[in-house]
Amino acid sequence: MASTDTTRPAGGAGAKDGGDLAGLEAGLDALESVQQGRKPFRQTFVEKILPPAVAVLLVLAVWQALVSFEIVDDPTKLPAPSDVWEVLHQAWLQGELLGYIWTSVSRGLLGFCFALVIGTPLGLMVARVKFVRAAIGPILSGLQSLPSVAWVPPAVIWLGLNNSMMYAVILLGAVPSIANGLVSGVDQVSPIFLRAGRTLGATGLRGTWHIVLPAALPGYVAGLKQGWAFSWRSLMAAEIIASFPDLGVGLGQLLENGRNASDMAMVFEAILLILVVGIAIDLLIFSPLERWVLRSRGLLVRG
Amino acid sequence: MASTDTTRPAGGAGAKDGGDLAGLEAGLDALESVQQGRKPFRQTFVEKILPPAVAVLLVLAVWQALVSFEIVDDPTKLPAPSDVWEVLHQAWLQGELLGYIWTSVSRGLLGFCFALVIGTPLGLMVARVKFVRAAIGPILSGLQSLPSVAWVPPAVIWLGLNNSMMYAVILLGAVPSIANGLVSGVDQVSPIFLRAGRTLGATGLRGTWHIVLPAALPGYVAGLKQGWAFSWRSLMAAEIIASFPDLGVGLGQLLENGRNASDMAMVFEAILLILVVGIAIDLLIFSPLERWVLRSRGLLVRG
Amino acid sequence: KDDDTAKIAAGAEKIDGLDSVRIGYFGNITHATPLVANQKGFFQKALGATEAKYAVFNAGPSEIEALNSGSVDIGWIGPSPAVNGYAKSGGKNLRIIGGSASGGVKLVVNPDRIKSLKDVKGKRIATPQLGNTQDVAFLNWIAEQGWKVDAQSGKGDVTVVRSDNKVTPDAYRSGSLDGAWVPEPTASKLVAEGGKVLLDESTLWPDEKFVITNIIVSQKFLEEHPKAVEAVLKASVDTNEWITANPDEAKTAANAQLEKDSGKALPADVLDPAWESIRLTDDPLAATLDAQAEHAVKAGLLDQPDLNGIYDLTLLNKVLKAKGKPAVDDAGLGVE
Amino acid sequence: MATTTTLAKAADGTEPAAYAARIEHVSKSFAGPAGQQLVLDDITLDVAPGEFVTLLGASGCGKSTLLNLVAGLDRPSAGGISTDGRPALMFQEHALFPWLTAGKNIELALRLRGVPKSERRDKAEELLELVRLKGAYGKRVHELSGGMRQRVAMARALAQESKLLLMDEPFAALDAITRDVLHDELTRIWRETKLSVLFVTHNVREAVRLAERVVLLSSRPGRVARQWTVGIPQPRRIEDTAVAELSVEITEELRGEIRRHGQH
Amino acid sequence: MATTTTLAKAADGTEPAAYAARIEHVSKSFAGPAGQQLVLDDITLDVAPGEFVTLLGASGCGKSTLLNLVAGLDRPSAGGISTDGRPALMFQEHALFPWLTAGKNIELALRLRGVPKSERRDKAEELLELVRLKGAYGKRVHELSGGMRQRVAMARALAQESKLLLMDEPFAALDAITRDVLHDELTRIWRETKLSVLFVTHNVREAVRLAERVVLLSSRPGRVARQWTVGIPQPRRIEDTAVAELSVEITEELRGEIRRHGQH
Ligand SMILES: Nc1ncnc2c1ncn2[C@@H]1O[C@H](COP(=O)(O)OP(=O)(O)OP(=O)(O)O)[C@@H](O)[C@H]1O
Ligand SMILES: Nc1ncnc2c1ncn2[C@@H]1O[C@H](COP(=O)(O)OP(=O)(O)OP(=O)(O)O)[C@@H](O)[C@H]1O
Ligand SMILES: [Mg+2]
Ligand SMILES: [Mg+2]
Repeated sequence: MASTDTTRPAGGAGAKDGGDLAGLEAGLDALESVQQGRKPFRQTFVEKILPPAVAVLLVLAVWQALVSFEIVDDPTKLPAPSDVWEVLHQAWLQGELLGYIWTSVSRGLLGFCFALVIGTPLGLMVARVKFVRAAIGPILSGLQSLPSVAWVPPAVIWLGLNNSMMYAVILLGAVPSIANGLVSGVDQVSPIFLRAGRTLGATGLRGTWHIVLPAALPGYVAGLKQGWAFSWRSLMAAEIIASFPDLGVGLGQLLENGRNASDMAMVFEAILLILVVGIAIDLLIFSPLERWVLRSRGLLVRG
Repeated sequence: MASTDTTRPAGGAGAKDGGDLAGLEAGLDALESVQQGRKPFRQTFVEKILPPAVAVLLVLAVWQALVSFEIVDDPTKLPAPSDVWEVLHQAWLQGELLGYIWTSVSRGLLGFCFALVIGTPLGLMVARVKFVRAAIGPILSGLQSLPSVAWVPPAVIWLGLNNSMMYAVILLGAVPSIANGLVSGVDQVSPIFLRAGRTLGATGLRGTWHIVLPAALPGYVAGLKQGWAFSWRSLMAAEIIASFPDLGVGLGQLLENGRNASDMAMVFEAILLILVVGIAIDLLIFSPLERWVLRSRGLLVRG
Repeated sequence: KDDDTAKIAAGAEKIDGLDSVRIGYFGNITHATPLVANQKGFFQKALGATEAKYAVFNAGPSEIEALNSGSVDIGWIGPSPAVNGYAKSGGKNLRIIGGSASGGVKLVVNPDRIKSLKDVKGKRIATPQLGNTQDVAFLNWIAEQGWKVDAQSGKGDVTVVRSDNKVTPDAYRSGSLDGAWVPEPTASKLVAEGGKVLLDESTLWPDEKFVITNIIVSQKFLEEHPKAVEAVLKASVDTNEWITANPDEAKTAANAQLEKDSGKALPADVLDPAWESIRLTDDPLAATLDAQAEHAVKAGLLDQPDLNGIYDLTLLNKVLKAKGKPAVDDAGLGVE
Repeated sequence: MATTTTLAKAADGTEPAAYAARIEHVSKSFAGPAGQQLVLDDITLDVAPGEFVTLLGASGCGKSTLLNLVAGLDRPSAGGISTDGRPALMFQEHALFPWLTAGKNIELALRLRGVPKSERRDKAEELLELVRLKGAYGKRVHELSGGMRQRVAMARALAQESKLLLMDEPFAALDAITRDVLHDELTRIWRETKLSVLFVTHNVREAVRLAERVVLLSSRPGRVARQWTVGIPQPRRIEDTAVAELSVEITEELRGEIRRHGQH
Repeated sequence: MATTTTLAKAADGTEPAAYAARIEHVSKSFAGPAGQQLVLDDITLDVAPGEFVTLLGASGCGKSTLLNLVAGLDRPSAGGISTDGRPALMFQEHALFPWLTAGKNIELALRLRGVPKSERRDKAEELLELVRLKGAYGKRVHELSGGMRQRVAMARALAQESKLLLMDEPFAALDAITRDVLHDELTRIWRETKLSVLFVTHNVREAVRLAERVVLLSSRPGRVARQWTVGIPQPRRIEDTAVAELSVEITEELRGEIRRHGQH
């Protein structure tokens, strides 16, 4: 006997006789607010903040255990969490921490925005124009798999050692990824929408704007997320190449400096910071974007 | 007056009187074969091979023009196509060319397969289990934006300079990307399929296997493509670290050697080879896969 | 594969029962000793039936990482990664067992923008990496001129640009740099681009000698297989001797090995001046290493390192003594 | 207002179930822009084992929502629902899997029910023939017409062989003749296998043609407005005067129900 | 077999169009596993300006395919189609855009027709009221019931104000009462704006209630089997005996048509 029963908050057996409206209302509220609408803080905490915190604590615990029980006692192999903390703390005291992060994040986001502006029309062209697709579709995929370091020598020679070189490397890394994400988003658009758009007179650019882009949005956002990852990684590669005093020290440079100093604590510091930035960008930008897209088309209500 | 008219191959005006069955049949064949079924070679050639060939030739022509008309006359800024060709030719004569490619491609593909095997269940877990999603979803996105070079020092120290280090770096690059691709693929699955699956009794693992995975396939394949790009780029980063004669010289090493020698022709050779491999993998593996997935669900017929 | 040289002599015995010794070096002209020794088979000859295996690196940190992970037993490396690696591991991972080269670092500048040493003020000068040997030397030189530069950021009276050696010639060509304080062969590459040598770092040192390449070994390997280490050291000393005796042949051999390792030989206009400026030495020039570390501390790039025990020159001195050469000094930094 | 029919004592697991589906005081509301919107209000309805019940009601009155609740796809905001085993649900929007052919869609239902591989293909072909789609086995969903999709969906639902079959306007896209044929088939299967059916339709004659009991839902919120027990003996035909007469009566009531709520 | 109705001379652009849609010797086949499958065979059919034509035919006979061809969404395998302007098409599967609300779906149609922004909102609300969905403006597609979706789709098609309106089973998911109301509205709009309608339905009475001409398609392949001119004066009601009588005649013919092709 399959059975679903909803216990009402006010008077368990009250379910049998209707009319208990106050209790009903409360029950409804409690139930519905889970699915949609604003959540109370406690719930957000339990559902959103607690699990990653637990995950992070678990990692830290294992790490500390590895060091404490001297399973790994060589600091060149694994620095103690306290050492890494110390390095972070020092950087914070010297007021450098936010500087590193800001330098990289501002560069990364600006480069990503450029990549967006270039990658989106490019992706649309490839997705919609047959000849363009045949001509540069595979090249785009090829470019995507070209490592950023490959671009560094030509970029330095042509542009010099400056921010434009960094942006060029970011663009070459992120544009193909964003474009490809959009292409596969467009490919997955159900033909019925394109047909409906055509009968409404949405052809050409108007069709692209009103139908293709919104319909491809879920795939596009997924592509953006990957595109951001590419931007960020390309930026790190570019920052490792050279640090110009005028340009500020970014996280990539921090990582490289750690390596140069054979300082594992510093390497871990850089890894941690890069990770934290990645997570923060995901939580602040992409997750909300994704959820908004999915919710607005009824894809968030799970079956 | 909107008007669509199909000219028949045999006898233009014959459209007015039905019954001309031979001509009709031929007309049908000609029309239909464009949409589906096997294509004759000429058509494949015109539609698939010609456009990228034209694109490549165009690039080569511009390149040669830049050099020939001495717009860029410094070979260190832009080597002549003939120089790059010469380097390629030399490598071919020495029988090294295929060696470079094979070393990298075999490593890359093997690493990618590992990443697939790990990333797929991980992605499913994150997509389907609420707690796991909250706990490691953002971390996965953070990991994705961590550059491969960040992993190289720990990987070398923990695993040594060998193939397992390379695979570890590939895995750390590709697994998050593949998992994230699957997650967004699953997120885009229309709830109606999950509901239909549930009423059929496809819950838990069976639901995952029979409903979620096939329904998420288009998004998953898009994620795989990006995952491959990540694998390949991570591999390049790993190969740059050191050349072990035992491990063979791959394309990443070739690129690095070119950079070390400040030899633009060699850098371009490496870029070209990496690009060609990327394009080949896309054309041989991902494009057919994508087309098969899209076609089998009627997404290829454009509106 | 190794058709030209590394034939294991028939009937030879394995040293210490070892199957192989893994030797690391850079594909770089300052590593002339291992390049020539590899090319001419000196290592293999000294090791008998134990196979010499090579790993070629691009940068010091990766070699230290490889040494830490046990993927490399003996390596040729610059002083700053050696010091950093030693200090950061708490003095547990490596020891310097010998020297290999001195000199070969120059300040090369764009003659249109910098005519004399005074002109360097206010210009953009590249060094390879933050806190590496050349970076420290340059910062120290700047301080000696009485100019101020913030070591971490490189901002100040001179703009110190940390730029990968691979990128520096490109950056110089693009006009982003006015000069560079770099080792060979980057310095000669810049000269080939039209740069002018403004200063040779060796002129700043007593005897015009300072260490640029050392030989390091993992402590574990040194303890377990001193015989193998000795054999490699002997090969190194022999090689240096041979190079001094046959400079032209050695140059060709080094370049041949470079081509073999990286697919590309150096052009003559880079190779010749680079080769000229490098002095081979068996002496690790311990005093200069100590001075370099001190400079780094003064620049604020290094916490006062405990370098005691970084040297173990017992085996080297044994080899030198057998050859009737004078012993070398560890400047008080040897193992007790 | 709400007419409640108590059919039998509650099931306790060991005895044969006294009902195929029991809907007790079920309410359902959705979060709307203007707060909670009550769609179903205190619905109490039992489907006896082997009973054929049709649900009628204005468009948007909550019939699909109720079926979803019974199928366990959604949770009621209040009240309880229990069913005898997992019901089979035929959705209003066919809900076929586009990555499978028509035949494979049916085979998937068989497979998930545990039918051995060797029998599946034959069973699927049989079911396709039943819904008059012989030869559509290998067709993809996008190659089927609207009515064909509905029929494949019906075949898939039948393949589940659940004790309770929930059908949401299954014949809306079929021509009168095919519909008649499927009425006959459905009646035959229902009588032969003693399954219980909860059937949503807008066609009042269809409701009367098929059902033992017709339930009329009111709109905004959905409540059980009235029930009719259909006494006309089977086999019936949709053209029968008895069917027509009762249909007219029900249609009148439906009209009144809709008028009472003004514009819907 | 195929009955061809020639309506007027071909349009040459300057004169008012002599037809709203002209379908000449149109055939359509799809690539199937067993080679080409002929779905429509030599269809010739004109819709005069201001005419209301309904298409009847068994499920899967090719009605939707024909509508797609007329709308220019597909190319005929042979033959020619011309229409007076771009027709509005109301799809069998609502085809609303899930990223827009009901109201915005309608506004998009208005916008693409060039209606200025200030008027769109009012127009959309008006159309929603016309299809009895006042208050659904802000609802997302997934929050609408099946019948509500169809009505929004109808409102969107009407918003296009094309000269030719193609409707594919637009009222299949509506209850009888709402359907009656919309029949009246559709008839009113048709008469007031003199638009031409090509209307697919399975409900023979509905076809007769609405149309000036009823066209019956045969199956496999689809050909024009027979046509009826409906002489009953408007306003008609679906319960009128004249409507019922013609419906019985047409149903008989349909039955015969389906029987001739055996199992379909
Ligand atoms: N997910 C949802 N969110 C908000 N409102 C919803 C949702 N699902 C359904 N509704 C509302 O609930 C009401 C009933 O919908 P339901 O689909 O059950 O109607 P129905 O009786 O099946 O209608 P029809 O005969 O047109 O299919 C409608 O007013 C609809 O707008
Ligand atoms: N894309 C396609 N590929 C292959 N066959 C198709 C395709 N589209 C339609 N068909 C076939 O064409 C025939 C007619 O389909 P159509 O949708 O026009 O039928 P219909 O008359 O609208 O039926 P219904 O009343 O059930 O909606 C069907 O047999 C169908 O299988
Ligand atoms: Mg419904
Ligand atoms: Mg149809």
